[in-house]
Amino acid sequence: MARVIVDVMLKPEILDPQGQAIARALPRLGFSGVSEVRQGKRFEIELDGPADETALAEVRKMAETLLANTVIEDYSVRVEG
Amino acid sequence: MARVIVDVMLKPEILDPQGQAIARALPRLGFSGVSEVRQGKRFEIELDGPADETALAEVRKMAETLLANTVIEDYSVRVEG
Amino acid sequence: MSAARVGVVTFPGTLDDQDAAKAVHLVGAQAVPLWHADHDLKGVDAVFLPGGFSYGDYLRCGAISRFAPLMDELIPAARAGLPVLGTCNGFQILCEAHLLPGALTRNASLHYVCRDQPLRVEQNATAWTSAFGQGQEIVLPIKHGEGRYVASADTIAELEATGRVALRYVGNPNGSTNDIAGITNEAGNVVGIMPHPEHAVEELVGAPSTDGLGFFTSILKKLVNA
Amino acid sequence: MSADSVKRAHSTPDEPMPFAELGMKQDEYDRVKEILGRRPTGSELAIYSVMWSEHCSYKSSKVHLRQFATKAPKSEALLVGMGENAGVVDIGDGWAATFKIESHNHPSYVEPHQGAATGVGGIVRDIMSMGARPIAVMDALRFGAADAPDTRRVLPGVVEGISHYGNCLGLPNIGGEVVFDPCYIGNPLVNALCVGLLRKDQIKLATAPGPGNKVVLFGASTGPDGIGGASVLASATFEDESHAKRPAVQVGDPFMEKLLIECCLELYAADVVVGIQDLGAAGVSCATTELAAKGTGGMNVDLNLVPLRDPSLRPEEILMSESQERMMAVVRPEDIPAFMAICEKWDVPATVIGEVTDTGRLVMTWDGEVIVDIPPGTAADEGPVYERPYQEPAGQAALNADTPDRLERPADLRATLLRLLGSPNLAGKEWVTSQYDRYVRSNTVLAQPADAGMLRISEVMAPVRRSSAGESEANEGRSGRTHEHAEPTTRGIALATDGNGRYAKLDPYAGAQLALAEAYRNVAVTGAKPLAVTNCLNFGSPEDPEVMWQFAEATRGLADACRTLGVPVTGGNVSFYNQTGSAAIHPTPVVGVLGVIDDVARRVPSGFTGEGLRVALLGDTREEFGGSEWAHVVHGHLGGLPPQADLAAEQALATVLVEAARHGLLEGSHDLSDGGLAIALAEACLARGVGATVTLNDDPFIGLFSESAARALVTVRPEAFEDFAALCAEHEVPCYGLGVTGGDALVVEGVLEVPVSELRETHTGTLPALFG
Ligand SMILES: Nc1ncnc2c1ncn2[C@@H]1O[C@H](COP(=O)(O)OP(=O)(O)O)[C@@H](O)[C@H]1O
Ligand SMILES: [Mg+2]
Repeated sequence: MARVIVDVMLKPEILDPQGQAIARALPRLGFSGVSEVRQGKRFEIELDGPADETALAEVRKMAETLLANTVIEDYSVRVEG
Repeated sequence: MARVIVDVMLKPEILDPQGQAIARALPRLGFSGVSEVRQGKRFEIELDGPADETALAEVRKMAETLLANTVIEDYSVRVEG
Repeated sequence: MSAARVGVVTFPGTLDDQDAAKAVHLVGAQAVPLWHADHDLKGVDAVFLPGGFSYGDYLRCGAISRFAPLMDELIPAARAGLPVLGTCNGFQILCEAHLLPGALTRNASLHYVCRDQPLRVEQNATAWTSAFGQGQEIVLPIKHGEGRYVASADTIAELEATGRVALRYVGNPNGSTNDIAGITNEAGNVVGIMPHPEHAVEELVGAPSTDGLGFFTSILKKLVNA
Repeated sequence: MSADSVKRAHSTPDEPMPFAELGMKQDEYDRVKEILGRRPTGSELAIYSVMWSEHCSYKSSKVHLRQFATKAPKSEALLVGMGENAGVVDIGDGWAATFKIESHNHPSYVEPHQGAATGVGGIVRDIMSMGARPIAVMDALRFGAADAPDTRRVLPGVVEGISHYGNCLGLPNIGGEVVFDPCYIGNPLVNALCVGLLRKDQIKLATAPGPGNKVVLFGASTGPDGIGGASVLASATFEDESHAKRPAVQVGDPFMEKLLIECCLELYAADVVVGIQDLGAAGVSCATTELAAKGTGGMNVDLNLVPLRDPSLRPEEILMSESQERMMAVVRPEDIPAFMAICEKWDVPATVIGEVTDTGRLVMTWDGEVIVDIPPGTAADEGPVYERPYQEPAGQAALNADTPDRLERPADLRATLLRLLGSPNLAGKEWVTSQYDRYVRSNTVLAQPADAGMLRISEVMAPVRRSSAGESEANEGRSGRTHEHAEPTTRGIALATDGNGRYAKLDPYAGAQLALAEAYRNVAVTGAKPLAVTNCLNFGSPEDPEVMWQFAEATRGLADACRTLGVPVTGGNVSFYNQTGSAAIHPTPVVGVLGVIDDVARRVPSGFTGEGLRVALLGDTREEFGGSEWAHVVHGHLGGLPPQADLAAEQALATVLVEAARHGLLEGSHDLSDGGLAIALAEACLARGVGATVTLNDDPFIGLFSESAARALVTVRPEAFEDFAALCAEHEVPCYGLGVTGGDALVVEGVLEVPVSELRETHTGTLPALFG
């Protein structure tokens, strides 16, 4: 049993209105010193078996085909630890 | 300039319908060996200054009051590196 | 002559399938229900991918539906020329399936928006828009939270240069690049639009317009003349 | 670890049980012991404590709610009355409608998005459990002051929750209310209404007849949702720390609910359901006790078979869990394969967890031991009934004596009009309503900003009966048949909800009547004939005699008015304890009225539809400013008495409006309510951007801003005016010609003139400025 994390973020050139809305709200809430916020997704994937290379390759395929839309998003896969 | 990451996940006892729907879809798409998927949010926060303790304390407050809904979500803050 | 047969797809969470079937019926064509889990297009002459929240729109709109068994049949058929119209969630599925370029993302306002939306028909040389005049202004309802069309700059430039923007918002409701509300593939048989023509086909109900009928009469004309 | 069993309860008769922590009183606990002849097990205590809670047993309200039945007017339309999941009314041509409104107030305060979302989910399942297809929702909302920081937290979340859940189910939102008042800060009201459609002969009831029939739990799995109470039990009984932290918040999965809707309709069509019950508050406890009590009287359930999201759940917690999107059905053994096949088609998990018996006992086991053995009716129907003391509030007389007479009248009526039109309660609600899908299912005839929502009745909306081939329409996808297109009928239903907490605070009896009168009038102005009533009674603590007085007065007023107007109450919901400390909300009875129209082509829009139409005011205007928007907005004043509730006048007005619509005499018709004639005129202009010029004969301030009830603003083609006036005369409804439509301004001769564009700016700007 292992946990693999997949992070998915919009590509830098794609507008992120959620991140922008947060960045705009921060000064109103008294937070200063933040130049940009971007919001993405985080997936926690519990594997039945160990996070060996075969399993990670599977998760990468999953990220590439399902978890991220590579037209607009980048992803990264890592084992939690 | 530093980047801080805030991960926000539903608390373990809270239903995550998104994660469930993804987990149910996986076998149909030919992915096996996944026992659970949970989906959360990932925020990338660019600071004007360094990610020192004061700045991190600010980000933690931001996570507590704005980025996470602590009624149903947990968060964690870390400096990217 | 037997009536033109338009398939209407139902995924788990599809909402506008009955509405689309009603609209198909209204113009005198036959609506054939297609089920997501079947590897069977039932020999239909055209396919309508309706709106809704297929798979709850979880993960990303259309991301899970795109892998349905029915899509295994639909994707090659569409590439081979089968007319397909995707509206709203249907448009999102067509993009996820790479039958159309680009993607639909969260509205710039961050709010779901339901309103009667003025639009301009930018390309009437497609299977689904021939009943309109080029440049004709129409009103159709929109209702979506993720309708902001985005694509790479190259893709946008190509769509514009080759006349593949089918429908444009008059007054941008969601932040779409170049006010794009709908696009077509190169061949003009696959069209994806965010608005809902099926809700604008009768005087008494739905939006205060019947401009949606044009999409259904367009396909009927094409099929009957074929 | 084994659970507290019946055997153990016998052998440890004096073991203290945490009944008080579960909100149970000593005498209630004693009564449980008396019923069982021993101490209850932990699981039994879980069942009794939730079933006898205020929320499930209506113990404080029951004695008052009875009036809705005892005073109910004779109505041939009523097919199923109070007491079922929802009432059912005959709407003609073999069709029936079922509708109900329910509160989800407190959860929406704690977590606005999920609280409101699961409120919609819950009421939709109630409607499904009657055998109907849900066809629309509405939402009546109350928030604290519009500019209060907490309102900025609560309102957007609530609206998003309703929007997300309702839109995702494919249910058009056809109306509702958004009202702000400081009294709701800390206690927002989220009342959700759902209406469903079915054939008259297809009504399903919550019952479990037939020993040997299987009990099936289907839908979402059971998790630790909303079981704060049960955790007390699990940890108190077993000293198990891990159960101390359980979420009070329930999270909804609208996708699962959409699958449940389609799945249930296909199950009904295949005729494989004997009885059915949704799982709402009190979850499995409620479903099993109620199904068993109404059936042959007995049921065996193996709780180990309940599919769990969290395997650490204890039986007490399973019994109390409020996990959403679950249903329970009673199914003949031979139908189980067909039942399961349909569930599988829709990806809906389903599990047989027990069986109906004729023992008269509800018996549950856990790890092979009997942990529940009770007569189910004692939990479901024989809960405590309280005659709570009530007494007129100490300040009531002073409140009524403090009339608006002392308030300074405005010199500038134009400014007053604009001030009111832009005030949060009267401003346009598009910021809210544009987040709701009002078109899905393609039968919406009227939605915002109409006075009432209206739906065309259409064949494909209802569950389809089993065809001769034994196959339902929903199966077509597999069988390759085509969509059947029975043409839509011309018939329609209209629905409106209303309620004015300020009126009810000044006089709860009249306030409840005025709420009914307004909803009734809102239905009638569209041309539909009011038929039946649902209601959601939002009040403070019933343990406060002054609140209880408000409740007693309001129920009495509503029951009397229903009798007078000839519209029976078919169901509803009571929400008590809407208070912070000793400060209760204004008593807020929210009333929903359902009406029918034979031909939706005859529906009447609310605004000015064109130039050159005669504008007339129906009904009499008195000087009535108690509880008015003017007093509230301009003076922050609440005192005196609310407008008079003249039910005979309401009835005559409705008769005229419905008759006139039927004969095609009306071009437009809009009810007068908050803000009076001034606001009605402005709204009528805004509908299509058509202005009007009118003349008022008497004091223009009273004429424009008084809130006298039983009035409507109508437009009539000049050539039809004589016929229309004659109809009014026949029914003794006063009809005053005011002027004529046209131009691009609202002109009150000699009083004010405002361009429609300025009205629009004022009306539309407020909520976006407040909420982004
Ligand atoms: N929360 C809501 N949900 C849906 N519709 C709403 C809501 N609030 C207001 N509306 C709609 O907006 C319109 C205007 O509301 P309102 O000004 O309160 O009407 P009225 O004064 O006739 O009661 C009506 O059609 C009403 O149904
Ligand atoms: Mg009204």
